[in-house]
Amino acid sequence: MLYSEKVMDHFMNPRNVGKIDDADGVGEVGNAKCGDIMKIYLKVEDDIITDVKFNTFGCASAIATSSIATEMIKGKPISEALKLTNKAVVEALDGLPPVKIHCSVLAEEAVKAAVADYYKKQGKELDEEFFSCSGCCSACEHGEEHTH
Amino acid sequence: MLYSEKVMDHFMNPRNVGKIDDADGVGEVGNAKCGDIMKIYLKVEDDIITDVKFNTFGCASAIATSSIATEMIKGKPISEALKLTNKAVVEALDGLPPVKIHCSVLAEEAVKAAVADYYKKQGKELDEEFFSCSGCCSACEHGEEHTH
Amino acid sequence: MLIYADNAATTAVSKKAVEAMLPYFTQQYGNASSIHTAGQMANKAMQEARADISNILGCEPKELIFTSGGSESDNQAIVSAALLGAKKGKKHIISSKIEHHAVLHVLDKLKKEGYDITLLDVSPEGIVSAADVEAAIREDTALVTIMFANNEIGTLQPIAEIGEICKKHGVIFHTDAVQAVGHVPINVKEMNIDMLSFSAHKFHGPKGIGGLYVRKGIRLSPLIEGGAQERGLRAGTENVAAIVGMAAALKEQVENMDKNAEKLKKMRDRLMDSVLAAVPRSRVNGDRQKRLPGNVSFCFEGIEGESLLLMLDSMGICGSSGSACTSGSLDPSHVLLAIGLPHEIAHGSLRLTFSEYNTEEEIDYIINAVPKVVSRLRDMSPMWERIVKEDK
Amino acid sequence: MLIYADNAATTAVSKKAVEAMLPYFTQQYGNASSIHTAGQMANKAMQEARADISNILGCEPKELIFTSGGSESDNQAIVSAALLGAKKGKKHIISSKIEHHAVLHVLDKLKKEGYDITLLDVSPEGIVSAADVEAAIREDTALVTIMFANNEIGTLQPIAEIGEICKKHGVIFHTDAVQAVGHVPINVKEMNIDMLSFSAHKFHGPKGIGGLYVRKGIRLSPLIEGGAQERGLRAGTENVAAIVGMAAALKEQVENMDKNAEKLKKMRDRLMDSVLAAVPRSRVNGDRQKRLPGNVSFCFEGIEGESLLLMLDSMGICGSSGSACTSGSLDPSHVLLAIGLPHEIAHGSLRLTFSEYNTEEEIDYIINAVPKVVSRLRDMSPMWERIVKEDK
Ligand SMILES: Cc1ncc(COP(=O)(O)O)c(C=O)c1O
Ligand SMILES: Cc1ncc(COP(=O)(O)O)c(C=O)c1O
Repeated sequence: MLYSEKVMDHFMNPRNVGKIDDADGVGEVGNAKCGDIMKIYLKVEDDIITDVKFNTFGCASAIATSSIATEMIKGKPISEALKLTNKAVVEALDGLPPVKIHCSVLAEEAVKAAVADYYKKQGKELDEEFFSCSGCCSACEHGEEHTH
Repeated sequence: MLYSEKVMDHFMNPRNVGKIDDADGVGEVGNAKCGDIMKIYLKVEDDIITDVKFNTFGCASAIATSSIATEMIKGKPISEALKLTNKAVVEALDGLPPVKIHCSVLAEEAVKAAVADYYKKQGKELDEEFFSCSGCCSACEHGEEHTH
Repeated sequence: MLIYADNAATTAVSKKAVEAMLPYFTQQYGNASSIHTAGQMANKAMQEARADISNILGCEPKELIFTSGGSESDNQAIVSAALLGAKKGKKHIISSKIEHHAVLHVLDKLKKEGYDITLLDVSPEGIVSAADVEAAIREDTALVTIMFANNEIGTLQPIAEIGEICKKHGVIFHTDAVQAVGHVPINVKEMNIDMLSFSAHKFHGPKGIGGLYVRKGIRLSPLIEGGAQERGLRAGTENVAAIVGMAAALKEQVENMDKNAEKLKKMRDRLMDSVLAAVPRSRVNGDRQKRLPGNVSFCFEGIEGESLLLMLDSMGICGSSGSACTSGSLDPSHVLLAIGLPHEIAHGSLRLTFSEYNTEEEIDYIINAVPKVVSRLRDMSPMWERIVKEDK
Repeated sequence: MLIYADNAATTAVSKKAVEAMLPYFTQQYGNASSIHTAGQMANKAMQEARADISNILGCEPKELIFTSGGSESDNQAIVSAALLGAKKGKKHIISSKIEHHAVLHVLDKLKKEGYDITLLDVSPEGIVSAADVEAAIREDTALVTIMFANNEIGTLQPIAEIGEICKKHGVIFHTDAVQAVGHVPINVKEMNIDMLSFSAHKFHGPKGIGGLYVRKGIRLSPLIEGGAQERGLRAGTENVAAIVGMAAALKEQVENMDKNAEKLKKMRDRLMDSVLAAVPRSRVNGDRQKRLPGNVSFCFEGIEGESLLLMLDSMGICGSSGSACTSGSLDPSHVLLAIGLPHEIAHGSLRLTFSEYNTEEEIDYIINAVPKVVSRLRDMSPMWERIVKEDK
């Protein structure tokens, strides 16, 4: 099969779909031209992510990676969310087809973008290295680096 | 089917197979290298071919053309035998596959060679044009001309 | 419930075709090039199939060779014409932006080898203009290759017109008719087609077999060298069972062409109308009239095709997004871009293609399912959110 | 009575292979590149077949692509290696005089394109010498291509030895194993084979399907361009039914290989001995031991092969003379000439090739028929007359 059962489960029954109107941080990465946009909403209390929601335009693996990424950071301290790697996302989904790896990169970056937004709103500084490019497909200039 | 019924009949039940020990004319054309040799024996009385036999080494159509050629000249005047064309042989057999046309040329030439031998034995002159090359396959120098 | 609505990708083999093939596996399995009875029986069956198919296409049996399918036929036709052209110093080829990859990739390769390739634009309805073809023809044009019917959006091209133009200018005309043969009337002589490629599995024949018609007088170059099969133009032991199956399928298909087309057009038009009515910001791709009877192609804004497909699949509907052959690629279909759709809309495409095996009940089910799935995906799409906002 | 003794030309499809194929015509007919359930079911079946076959050959599934048969595989392997060589300025290819036309004709073409081709002689027993291969290797050698087993005289070549030599010299080694796969043990890794071609219809699989093993690290060039099937190395909708049938046939064949070989060798040797004893001036072509279990090849002086074949056919025996693929040609087999036979003897060849479907009773019948037919033809052969005269 093209996708693992885990991917199909998170695609067909995505966790944490939705919006948070009074979110403490919102991150959006990707673009319509590339065929995937991920938007992540965070609610943070005492540096703990108490709630997280996502909205995604994209393929099944874009939706599944968004879903699992939100699960992986929910209830976790912000510092841990920042350590979320695309590799961890792929592993949690029991793998992704090679052409779909970029979705996991996107998920990682969506989380980071949301955290960055939170930091910004809080007036905090953040390590530059975490936030490079939005990671996309070959249509973006930086795309290639992210699609492994 | 590769061969017409007529060809198969003359191949499986060749007419006039054999030799004539006291033949009035014997003609042999073709060569072993090319994969076909035809040998025709004539018995002639008052310029009429009273008997004819053949021996052939070659493919089914070589045997069939020999067989039908002997039938076509048996009981005929020598002058008519000389007019036997490979086209007539092909027609009498309801056609031959293109790669096998050369067999009919061979049959025509075998008849002519036998007649030539008869003329020679009789001390008669014969028109040169009837007796050019033995007609064979591409392995012979003159082959190509005869395989149409 | 499993609804197969991906007949442009491939079709089920018809019962008649399977039955026609069966004896050639275990009984009449001789090599069609062998001179013994077993071989000649196979040969006879193959020659009958060749006669049947050439009869349907309107050509001579000698003008038809069998290949392993549409891709091979396209490759051999185009490479042969290119080689013929090069001999006369003609290295210009005209094609269109909506061809199948089996054409476009060969043209890419020829481009690298120094050929000059003109890829014509198409109208927003997905149709090549015959006038454009004529305007593009040059002194050094070796070949015009324009598909008969597009595999994604189903549009029918003005093949007879293009054929006439090519004839007038003395340019070889090849058409990739893989989607058309068995589905719409074709006569190569009347349409002035010089070369035509087709593939059995698109008309209820088996996969792995196809053909290439080549007008007498045009010299093909073999793509596969070896034995003297197909008069030296295509080596390889003849695939007799598949050839016989292909002929049986095509005969059946052509006998029922009008009846099937009528049925399919009704289903097609109802599906298009119903979905367009039920789903806002949806569109049909390709001309509504000049299209294959069984082809429906939508774009839905704000969602992406693969997730749409997989959700429909979970409801028992097998469709496709773009063409099956481009799966594995992240780019949206080159065909949808060629008809002028922006990337973001081209991503949201859905192709549903039907055969006479489909039923009106299946259409009902699809008409019900598609709007639901589109809604569900739009509900979680930040792009849809934006579109809605901008609308207000 | 119909005795099929032309299994080197093609074989009957086994019952198991037919049964394995059937569901893929009318039920699991999806396009293996489609992402919906129907497609993925077909894809899974194809991947299982790939795993089974690569397991049997001793390679990774990724090292195996499916093609339309032996000819296509040979063409693609050789052209690919030639292109790879050319990139490094290596344009020398080593092969043998007894290869199949699917190899020789590609080499002819490459020769015209400026490649330097060395065709090695073979021994009178029809075997290539590994030492000759090594001696022929040069700095600029791009490829060695030597067949595993000869299709006419059945001789087995020293493939493992040649593989080792090629490995030592860093030269790509391709083997046309069309006659060998399923009949003799093969392991591409142990034998240091870089590329291997095979064709299903030679081992009771269907016609029109085959494969090409290519060692990881060697870059194939597509022969057929188009869709991304077979990782972009071979375009065209995957022939799932045939692929599944091929795997089923090969598994069955390999499971019974030892048993079949034993049975066939017994039949083969008895037939050879009996005919040699009964027919004066007859000979067996090719090494008596190092040959395919099912291959018998005779030459009978003074007669010609086609008439021999057709007379045997009229008695219900299907055999061949030379190879099936050269039918239509008037030249005697290049293989028989290569083992040193003069033309006149090479013309009188008879190839009888068996599979485990043949019976000892059939061998009895053939042993009885062949001498009769030979006598009948010799009786009317002026060449035989001469031979007999010269003998006296
Ligand atoms: C040794 C050899 N190579 C290649 C081929 C070609 O295989 P196919 O006819 O399946 O293309 C054959 C059989 O015809 C063969 O015997
Ligand atoms: C228009 C068109 N051309 C060519 C092909 C290639 O045909 P095949 O997959 O049979 O090689 C296809 C289908 O895949 C097609 O739709």
